[in-house]
Formats: sequence, C-alpha cells, structure tokens
Amino acid sequence: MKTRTTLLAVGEVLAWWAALVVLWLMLISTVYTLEWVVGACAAGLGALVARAGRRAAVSRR
Amino acid sequence: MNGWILAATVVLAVGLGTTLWGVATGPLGRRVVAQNLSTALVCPGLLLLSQGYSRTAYVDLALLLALLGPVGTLVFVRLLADELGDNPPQAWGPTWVAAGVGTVVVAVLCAVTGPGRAMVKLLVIGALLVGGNLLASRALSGGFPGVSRD
Amino acid sequence: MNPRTRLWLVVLGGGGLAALLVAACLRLPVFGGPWHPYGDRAVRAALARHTANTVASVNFDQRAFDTMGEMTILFGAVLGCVVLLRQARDEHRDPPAPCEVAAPVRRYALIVLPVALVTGLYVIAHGQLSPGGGFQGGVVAATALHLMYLGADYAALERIRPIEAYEIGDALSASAYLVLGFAGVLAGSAFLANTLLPYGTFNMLSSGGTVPLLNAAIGMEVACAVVVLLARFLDQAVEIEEGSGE
Amino acid sequence: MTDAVVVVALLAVAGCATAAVANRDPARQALILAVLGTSLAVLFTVLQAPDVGLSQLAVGSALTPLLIMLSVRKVRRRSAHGKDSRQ
Repeated sequence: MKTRTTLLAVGEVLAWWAALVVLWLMLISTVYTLEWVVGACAAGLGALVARAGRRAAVSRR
Repeated sequence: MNGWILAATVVLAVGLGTTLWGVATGPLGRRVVAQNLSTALVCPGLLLLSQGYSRTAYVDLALLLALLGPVGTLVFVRLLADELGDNPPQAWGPTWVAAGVGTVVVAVLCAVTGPGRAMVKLLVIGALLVGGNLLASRALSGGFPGVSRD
Repeated sequence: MNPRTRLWLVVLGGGGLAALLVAACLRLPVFGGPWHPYGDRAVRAALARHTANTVASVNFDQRAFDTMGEMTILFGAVLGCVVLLRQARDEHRDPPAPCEVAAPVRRYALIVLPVALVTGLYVIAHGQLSPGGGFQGGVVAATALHLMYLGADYAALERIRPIEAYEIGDALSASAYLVLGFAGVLAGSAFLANTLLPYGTFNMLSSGGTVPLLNAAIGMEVACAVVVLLARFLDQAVEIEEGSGE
Repeated sequence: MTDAVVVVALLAVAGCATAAVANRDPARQALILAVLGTSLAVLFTVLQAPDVGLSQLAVGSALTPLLIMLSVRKVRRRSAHGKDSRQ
C-alpha cells in the first residue's frame, strides 16, 4: 500500500515535470544545453508546487 | 502601416472603447463583466501588434495577459461575491463574441506562422485566454452552484 | 497651517513644477524622430557586453546601482507593511471557515498555478534576452501562488506557503545582490561593475556577465517580497479580527 | 498612419484614468484600475517599450486588484464588526 502511494506520488510529479518541460521548450526560441538544464530545474519546481497545491486543496475534505 | 497593425488598431479601439464604457458606468455586475472582456479583447490585440511589428518577443505580453487576466477577474469574483450574489451578471453574448475574436486571431496567426514551436506557443496562449475567460465568465454568472464566500 | 496658506503653497509648488515640466518638454527631442542620444549610447554599451535586451543591460549593468536603490525601496516597503500590519494586542486570529469553491474554478487554479509559475521563471531567466526580467517574472511567480487562495481558500494557501521561508528568501536575495556588487570591488574594479564574468555568446542564457545573476537575485527578491506583502494583507483581511478573543 | 494605434491607446488611458478619478466607490475604482492597467500595457507596447508593458501587466492585472480588494474587505469587515456578526 505504501509503495503504491509513493509510486503514485512520483508518477504525478514526473507527469507534471514532463508537461512543464514541454511548455518551457515551447516558450523559448532556440534550444541548447543550458536551456534544457534551466528548463528542467524550473519545471521540477513547478511540478513539486503543483503536487503540493493539489494536496493542499483536497486534504481538508 | 501594415494590415496587422490596422487590425490591431480596430480590435483595440473597439475592445478598449466598449469595455471602458462598460466598466465606468452602470451596475457593479456589468462592470466586472467589462473588466473580464477587456483582457479577452486586448490579448488578441497584443498578438496582432506582435505580428505587425514582426517581433516574436512581444508575444510574451499576450502570454502574461492570457495567464493573469482571468486570475484578476477571479479575484473580483471571490472578493465581490457578497455584492454580486443577489443578481449575478449574465453576459453570454459579449463573452462568446470575445472568445470568437480570440479564436479567430490565434487561428489566423497560427496559419501565418506555420507549424513549429512558435505555433504551439500561440495555441497555448489561445487556450489559456479562451478557457480562462469562459471560466471566469461562468464563475461570474453564478453558473457554479455552491460557491460561497469565506 | 490654515487652509489659505496651504492652498497658496499648493499653487506655488504646482505652478513651479508645471513651469519646469513645460520648459523641459520644449527641449525634448522630437517625438518619433531619428535622434536618440541616450538610446544610441546604451545600445552600443549593451552590445559590447553581449546583452541582447538593452533594457536589462541598463537595469543590471549600466545603472545597476539605481536598481539596488529600487530593490531597497521594495524591501523597505515590505518591511514597513510587516511592521504596520502585524497582529496588534487587541486583535485575535479567527481562522476562517473552509470555503467551498466550485470544482471547475479549483481545477483551473490547480492547472494554471504551475503553468504561471514556470512562465514567471521563464520571464526571469530570459530577462537579458527578451522583454522581461526579474521584476516582471517575480511578480508573476508570486501571483501564481495566490491562485491557491482563489481556487481553494486561505488555509490551503498557507499550507503551501511557509511564510518564514519567504521572509528569509527575501533577505537572502537582497544580500545576494549586494554580495555580487562587492565581488566586483574585490575583483579589483568598482561596485556592481560588470567585469567579473566572461560576457559569453550573444543571445544565450549565459551571456551578459553578471546581468543574469543580478536578474535572478532581483527575481527572487521580488517574488518573496510580494508573497510576504500579500500574506500580511490576507492575514488582515481574512484572519485577524478586532477584539481580544470573544 | 501608424500613429493611429498610439492615439487609440492614449485615448483609452486618458478615459480610464478620468473614470477612475470620477468614481467614488473603491471596488469600482479597482475594476477601472484593472482596465487602466491593460490600456497602459497597450500604450507601452505601441511605444515600443515591452519591458515596461510587461511590468504593468504583471502588476496591474492581478496584484493591484487583489491588494485593493483585500483592503476594501478589511475596512468593510471592520465597519460591520459589532453591528451584525456576519464574519
């Protein structure tokens, strides 16, 4: 049960991260390595906040 | 003066003119609707301007407006809930017109841009704009049951 | 001071200001003309330091000291707000009742929150390449967090926003700006001089020497400052009640 | 002829600013201020200052209305406090 919850959490964050990296790639004009690194970091932050936000919004119900 | 700037001038003149008239006069409900429509109409204008000046970087302005404009309307929906609660404003005609203008402008610009990442960016802006404004409009008109103030 | 004297003072001050403004306007270069004495020099200096966005070059390189002043103003304003809007002795906290927000609004907020956050970070990171920069991106990122208040309620916002962390972040990023300035002094040139780092390739994220770093510091400072500021306002508007506990 | 769009933006800004001054209710002023923010952003854009336009959009479209409306709510709650205990 614990493993399943962890897997779900990791999956949610990864899905958000992938979606936000794609968003970043759409926003920028030219793609190179540093852009990937910065975009991946920003998307990681966004994914963590997305999960935290969803949990905060539903947890009190 | 190229056609894009001319189109932008028309959109901005009509959009800002009507929303200014709507937001400055009349009951509170109509004013909030006009505020919502101002973002829905200015954003296509900014997109047309970016095409008219052929500066792709100006698209960022439209992106920010498409993101934050509906958020601003939701602020008013939330904090004016008491005043708006009695007779929620219904304005589906103007809302759909504004959404139509946004869709047409984004579609035309996409056709001009051609396939690529720039086109996807335009589509993202269009989706945020139209989705956000329709949602803000529905939240305004009390289309969601059970909304209460905190 | 009686109203009559006050009126005369206003007339005098306003008239002087108007006269000065009119005199200045008469000497301005013609609107839309081809002669831009400041712009030409600023663009030349920006290109020499491989900064694509001249405005970012003016803000964080040519006139970085002015930006430090602006940052200090924001910092001081937020500090003043924190002091003025604190919970007074005759007030108490009354946690608001949970608020029911319509499900579509909540879904919208939860989807747009990360999108707006990443957009804000994009605007900060590309400050020296395209329009934007630390201030604009920081405000967008901070506004994004408050979608939690619109999409759920204040308790949910408080859960994802540890306010102490933002207060520390505000102070840290403000000092980071100063440290970067003093690094210039230690490296043997002037305060906030852009001679520390290589200028890099034009139109890339790493171009412009210290411009991206100062930009990032400002972005973090503004984001944290806006969050702290709004937190005080929200506390006052939603939680803090007059009367010391009933 | 390109200046037509500048004129439109200037007129919108002047109209919004006048309307914001002419209204007395802070909530309505906040609404007009939000529209004024977008018109100012358009004006800055057509005058080729997108950086300033972005600042105006970022601050004016959501942050300023939120700050004003929160202040209005606080003031109203304070004046309602004691008369009826609607929270």
